[in-house]
Amino acid sequence: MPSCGIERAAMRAQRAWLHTRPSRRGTQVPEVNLAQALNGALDTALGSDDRVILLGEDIGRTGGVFRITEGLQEKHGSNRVFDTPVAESGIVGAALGMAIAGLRPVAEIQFMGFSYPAYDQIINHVARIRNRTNHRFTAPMVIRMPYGGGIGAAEHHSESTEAIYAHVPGIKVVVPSTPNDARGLLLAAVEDPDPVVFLEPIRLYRAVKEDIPDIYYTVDIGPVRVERPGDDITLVSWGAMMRETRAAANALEDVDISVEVIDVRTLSPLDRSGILASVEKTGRAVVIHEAPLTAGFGGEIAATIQEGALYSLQAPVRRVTGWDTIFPLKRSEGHYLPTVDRIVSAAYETLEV
Amino acid sequence: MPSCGIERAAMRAQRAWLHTRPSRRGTQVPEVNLAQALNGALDTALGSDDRVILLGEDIGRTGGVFRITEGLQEKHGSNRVFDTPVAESGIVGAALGMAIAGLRPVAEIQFMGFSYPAYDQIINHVARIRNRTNHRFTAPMVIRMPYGGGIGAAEHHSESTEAIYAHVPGIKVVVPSTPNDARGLLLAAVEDPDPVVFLEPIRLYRAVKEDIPDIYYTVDIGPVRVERPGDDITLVSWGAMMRETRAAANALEDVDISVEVIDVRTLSPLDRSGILASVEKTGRAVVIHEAPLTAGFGGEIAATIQEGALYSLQAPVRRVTGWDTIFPLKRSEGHYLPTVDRIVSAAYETLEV
Amino acid sequence: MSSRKSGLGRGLDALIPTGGPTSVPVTRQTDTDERRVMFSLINPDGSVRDRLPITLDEMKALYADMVEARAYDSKSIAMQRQGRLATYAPFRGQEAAQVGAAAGLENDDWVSGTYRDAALNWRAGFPWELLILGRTGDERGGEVPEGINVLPPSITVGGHMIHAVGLAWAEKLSGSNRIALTSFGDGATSEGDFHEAMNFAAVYQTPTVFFCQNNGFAISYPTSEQTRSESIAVKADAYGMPGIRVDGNDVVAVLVAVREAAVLARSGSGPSLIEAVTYRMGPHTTADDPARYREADEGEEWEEKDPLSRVQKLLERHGTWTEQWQAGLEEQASQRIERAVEWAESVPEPTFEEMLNRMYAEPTAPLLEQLDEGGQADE
Amino acid sequence: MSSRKSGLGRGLDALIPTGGPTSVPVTRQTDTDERRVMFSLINPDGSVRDRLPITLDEMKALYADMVEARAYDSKSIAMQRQGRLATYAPFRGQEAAQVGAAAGLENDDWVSGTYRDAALNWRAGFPWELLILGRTGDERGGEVPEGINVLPPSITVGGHMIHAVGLAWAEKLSGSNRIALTSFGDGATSEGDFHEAMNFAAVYQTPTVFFCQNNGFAISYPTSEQTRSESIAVKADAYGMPGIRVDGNDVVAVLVAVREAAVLARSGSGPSLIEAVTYRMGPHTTADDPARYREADEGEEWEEKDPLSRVQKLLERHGTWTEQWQAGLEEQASQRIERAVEWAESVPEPTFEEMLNRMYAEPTAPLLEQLDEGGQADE
Ligand SMILES: Cc1ncc(C[n+]2csc(CCOP(=O)(O)OP(=O)(O)O)c2C)c(N)n1
Ligand SMILES: Cc1ncc(C[n+]2csc(CCOP(=O)(O)OP(=O)(O)O)c2C)c(N)n1
Ligand SMILES: [Mg+2]
Ligand SMILES: [Mg+2]
Repeated sequence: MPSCGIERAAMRAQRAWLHTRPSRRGTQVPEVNLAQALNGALDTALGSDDRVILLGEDIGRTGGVFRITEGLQEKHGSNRVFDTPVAESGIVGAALGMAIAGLRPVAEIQFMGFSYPAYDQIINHVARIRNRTNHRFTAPMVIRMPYGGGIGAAEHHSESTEAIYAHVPGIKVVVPSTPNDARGLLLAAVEDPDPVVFLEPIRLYRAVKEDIPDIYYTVDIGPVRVERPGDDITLVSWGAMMRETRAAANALEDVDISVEVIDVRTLSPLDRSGILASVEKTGRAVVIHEAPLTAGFGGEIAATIQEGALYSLQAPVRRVTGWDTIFPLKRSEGHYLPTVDRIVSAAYETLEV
Repeated sequence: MPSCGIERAAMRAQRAWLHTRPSRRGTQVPEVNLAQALNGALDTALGSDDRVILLGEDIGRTGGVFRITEGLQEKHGSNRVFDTPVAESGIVGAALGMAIAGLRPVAEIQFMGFSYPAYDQIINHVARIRNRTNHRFTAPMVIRMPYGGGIGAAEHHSESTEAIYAHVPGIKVVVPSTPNDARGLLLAAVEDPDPVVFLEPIRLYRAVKEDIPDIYYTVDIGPVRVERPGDDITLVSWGAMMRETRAAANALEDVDISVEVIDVRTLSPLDRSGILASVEKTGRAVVIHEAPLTAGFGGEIAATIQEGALYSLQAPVRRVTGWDTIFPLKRSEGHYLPTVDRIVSAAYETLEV
Repeated sequence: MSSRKSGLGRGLDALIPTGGPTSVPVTRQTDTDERRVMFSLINPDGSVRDRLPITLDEMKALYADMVEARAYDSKSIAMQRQGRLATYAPFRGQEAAQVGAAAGLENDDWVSGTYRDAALNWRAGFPWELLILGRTGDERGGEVPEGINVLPPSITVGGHMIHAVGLAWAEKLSGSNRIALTSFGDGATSEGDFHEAMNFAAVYQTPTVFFCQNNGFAISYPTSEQTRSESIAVKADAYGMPGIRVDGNDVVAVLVAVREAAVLARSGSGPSLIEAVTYRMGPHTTADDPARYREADEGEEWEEKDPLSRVQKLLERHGTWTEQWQAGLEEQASQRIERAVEWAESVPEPTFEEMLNRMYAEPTAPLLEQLDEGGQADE
Repeated sequence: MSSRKSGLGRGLDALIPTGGPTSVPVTRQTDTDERRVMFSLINPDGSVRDRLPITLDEMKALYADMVEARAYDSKSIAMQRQGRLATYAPFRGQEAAQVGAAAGLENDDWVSGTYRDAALNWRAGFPWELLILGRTGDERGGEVPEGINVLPPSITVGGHMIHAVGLAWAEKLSGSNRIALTSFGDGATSEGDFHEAMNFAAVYQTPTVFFCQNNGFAISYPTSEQTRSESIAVKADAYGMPGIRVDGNDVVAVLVAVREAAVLARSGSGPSLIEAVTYRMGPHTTADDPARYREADEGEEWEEKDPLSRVQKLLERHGTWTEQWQAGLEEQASQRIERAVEWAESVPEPTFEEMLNRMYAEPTAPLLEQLDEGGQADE
């Protein structure tokens, strides 16, 4: 049974215990992919905080279309993990009510393209309850959604509209690209006293693997992660495009260009100084995302860089992005998604000047 | 009775006639404010094209909360101007169906803050019907919405989330700041074969007046308008903030700074070359909008400028915007809205380097 | 600050026995008539249809609350005209619905209502002081005191109902006895969010009371056009939920309906829908001109059904109401409201820093930068 | 390309008279039973409950269409396994609902259905060729021929119903005789958009037929949990709209219900809701594993109610069905589908330019720049 409000302290204590449980400390779970890391994080959250509940379409019996909640209803009970009717606004709105009452709901939206019916709840309600009650009522909740293309999916299943969420004051927007970050950021999101939109890169779910610590840990929401330090140029990206960005960095390193790779990880609040520090050093930057160019989040980053580091800039900040089109169906996906080649070319152009 | 499809040609002819009707050509209606210009444009659209219908909450009997549709139901009939139930997704979705069937619906959303329940219809349906049918079915429709703050309104009544619409491929986003543009752009939007989100600056409705031609005319969707030519610095803004921008330009001219003022007018498709041409000349730019900073449309413009005109830039492009907060209630409005002072200061900082 | 709940609703004394059977629908009938025929107890002339299941003191307290609510409404309109309040949405005519609904709840039940629900919110514990502060255009008006589980009035139409589902669901999961009531208008029933909220509540059997004040209009759009269903109450069928139609200008009928729905909810029988049929006697807001969309005589008809005057007549018949008592009630109400206004108007101007600090538990990095930048600009 | 409408549904001959009265609900009764009790004409064993209001030739044509639809379904599953199609949503078990619904319409009526409605769309004029092309992941599959008023299948759940309201509304305003049918699932009835669409249709009395295939599941979530209303059909009451529940595996019952709703709509009597009770015999999509959420014997039970076999048995009783005829139908169907596949797979790869040129009537300035940039990158 989830408990409300006053049991917070007890929960904290329990978590603290988990943190330090000696048998677990330091051991690593080998070769965990991003999907498994998320599944493990949700399991840990449910296990360590009675206030955590999960709700979403098909997340119980089947464990979700991507199996991120696999086994959790069985393990934690159908009073903690709820299948819901097909109604995204209802899912988010109900979660908000639960959060106000003291629970820590984690809602799943089946695909980002189906989050739009809930956009009103997110921008007009979830994001505002703290502000409109001057901190009296709050929304400690997480809205998870798989996003991005690359799997030849049907219409609406490849969306990458992070910009429309990053523009909403009152929420945070997080997007991991590694299993380690996935676990740590998701646990941080569940702990966060404010609402977090948590984007999960579909095409990385099973594509990246690494060992991750078998303990309760969090990764701070906010700071960018310098994934690879370098001197000649900064590549800035997040989420699913990190794969192509890493490949581009490898290709550039092969010809002895020293590349700094930044995984933004948190789009809101944006760690401007983290990005500026890098570009002040390298003097050149390329931002990569799969959303369309116009009013994409890359604009914010390029604007930020020129605002804060214009005099370090040796060349314009280039953006390698999706085109100003609807994300296409399978046969045209290759025409749309930014390729390693496009990133490398943009880097060359940036370096040439 | 609205007529469908095949009558297009006839309609075109009728409009062409209107364009050239000699008695009207050249005469000016004096001192028309922006609200009146919009009302007149809708009247003209209804009068010149039988396919045009209007729908929205309270637009019939009362003429809308801002009276933009005043008198139109009476004049054109309740089979052309429809009051609707309180359901924004329904309004936009029904309009889309009508547009597919050959009508030219103009939907009103009572305030931009109530457009979010329709966001799904706009991004997932209105914006895509042409693409998903390879031009076979289209959405020639307009979605009008008053936007912006400054009148001490209730929560959700002061939104300025143009960025979340400008990021949607498949629609156009237009925002006039003068009566002349209001009429011409609205008629252009109604004529446009693609869907147009038409933003109306609430605090300018009755604040700007000018003489406008008493003919059927359109203003092209796309090109920015250089409202005032100048050499030292470019101020870029749109919609409601044009008022403060104009005042700031006046203040700067008073101290002999030559200011170029650009009214973007169309946020999507963005006239990048129009903006770049100006900054290439002045070498300095400030972008002004009332939406929050992060992921606001100012980022797109600043990014565009540094991409296309970095080597002309004498100083970083500064953004004078709303803060990353929810638009506040009346007593705090002054803390939020960008002031003439803030614009002038930003211009000075930009000029000083 | 105003006092909370007056401990109403425990007794079942006959105030004015009519001799007929006590047919208060304490258990819900499956008969669909309830959703179509209006349940009422007090007639406009103050006569009663049935035994009233409340005591005389309770009746008097309900009346006093309605008098106070009306005083607040009039004061707010006056203040708005003087430019002391932002746009205001009057509830004149709906006092019985709002006071009756709140009286059917327990102290710590959740309430999620609208911009027009000041009387409901107040009666459920939201102090006049904060309601007024909110209407001056100040977010701090939404900071309800600890222990009061009333959300600030929702300005968007429709979106707030589902919150009462989530709130009630959470209470159900944590095994508490609390329920949630959401109040909304006839117009709100057209929003998709109404449907999703009703469905979720039914599916999860959350202890939620859906309380619709059908006041005849959504701004200018009459209820008769808003939907073609026979009533709002009948919509409950679509969710397998009990529905009832009550005379919203009859404070006791509303109280009984809400109390009964609350009993159902608290006992694990899930949500219900109540349609309180009433009339918005004033404009939609102080910015609205009803002459554009309704005939004046419509209003006059409803004057006769006024929620206050029928209770006044009832008490008069009973020999309880006197002009002096009335004057006393009005005087007290007015004093309390004046004090609340004074307090609200003495609240210092909100600062720039407060605006930014209210966004998150801790200001984020961008907000810290902006606090810096804006702080300088403010100087 | 496949042929359109076969001119069904004019005759009212008794195919197999049962001797009972012809109680086809041609005029809607106000009796609410229709929304709860299921209307059916053909029993699973091929016997009939009543005179069938269609000719033998029509019956045979409906059967042939169902055979062809099933062949398409099987072919698509096979192709998906071979990687020749993107994820596919099988409709096996729902052939009667889809073929029957389309047969109840006129040639140029509008149809707005879902990803699972291939048989409905095809029967309403959407060529197999384009449906297959679409499923290979090609937007050009949505370019239906001129004169065919079928929207490409909606992938979002719920959002497409209102389009059928707008389409029908436009037809009503322009005085045409056309109506619109929207098809959707049980899951879709939970979306707010369902509610808004139903309400708009009722308020404006648009000639819209709401056709729900209640196939028992929304992915893994059973209809019994999706809503607590007694049926989907009963939801019509909430909008003051006629509602009817039909056996969705009975092609004639569906045809009759849709034709009747179409008559109502065309005659100006507004929208109606039809719930076709059926069963999704396959997985949600080729990516789904139903074993996770339902028992195999549930499926077996429904095998007995198979929409094709009951018509086969009926025709057998009548002496019309022979193995040879069946083999001929299958052969023809398979040939048509193979030809369609061949055509779809011969369509040249879509180009980068097409992708950008499809966005607006004319490419915008940013797209022209991007055509330039991407064109170079493509080289
Ligand atoms: C989502 C949304 N759409 C539109 C509005 C504008 N609006 C404010 S009140 C109102 C009418 C609501 O009518 P009803 O629900 O009957 O409540 P009442 O005002 O009668 O109390 C409308 C359309 C809004 N506030 N929110
Ligand atoms: C708005 C939206 N939410 C979620 C989904 C994911 N989804 C695809 S099909 C489906 C179930 C729909 O069930 P139903 O309406 O019964 O149709 P069926 O698949 O049974 O034909 C869901 C939830 C979606 N496509 N659109
Ligand atoms: Mg109302
Ligand atoms: Mg289904």
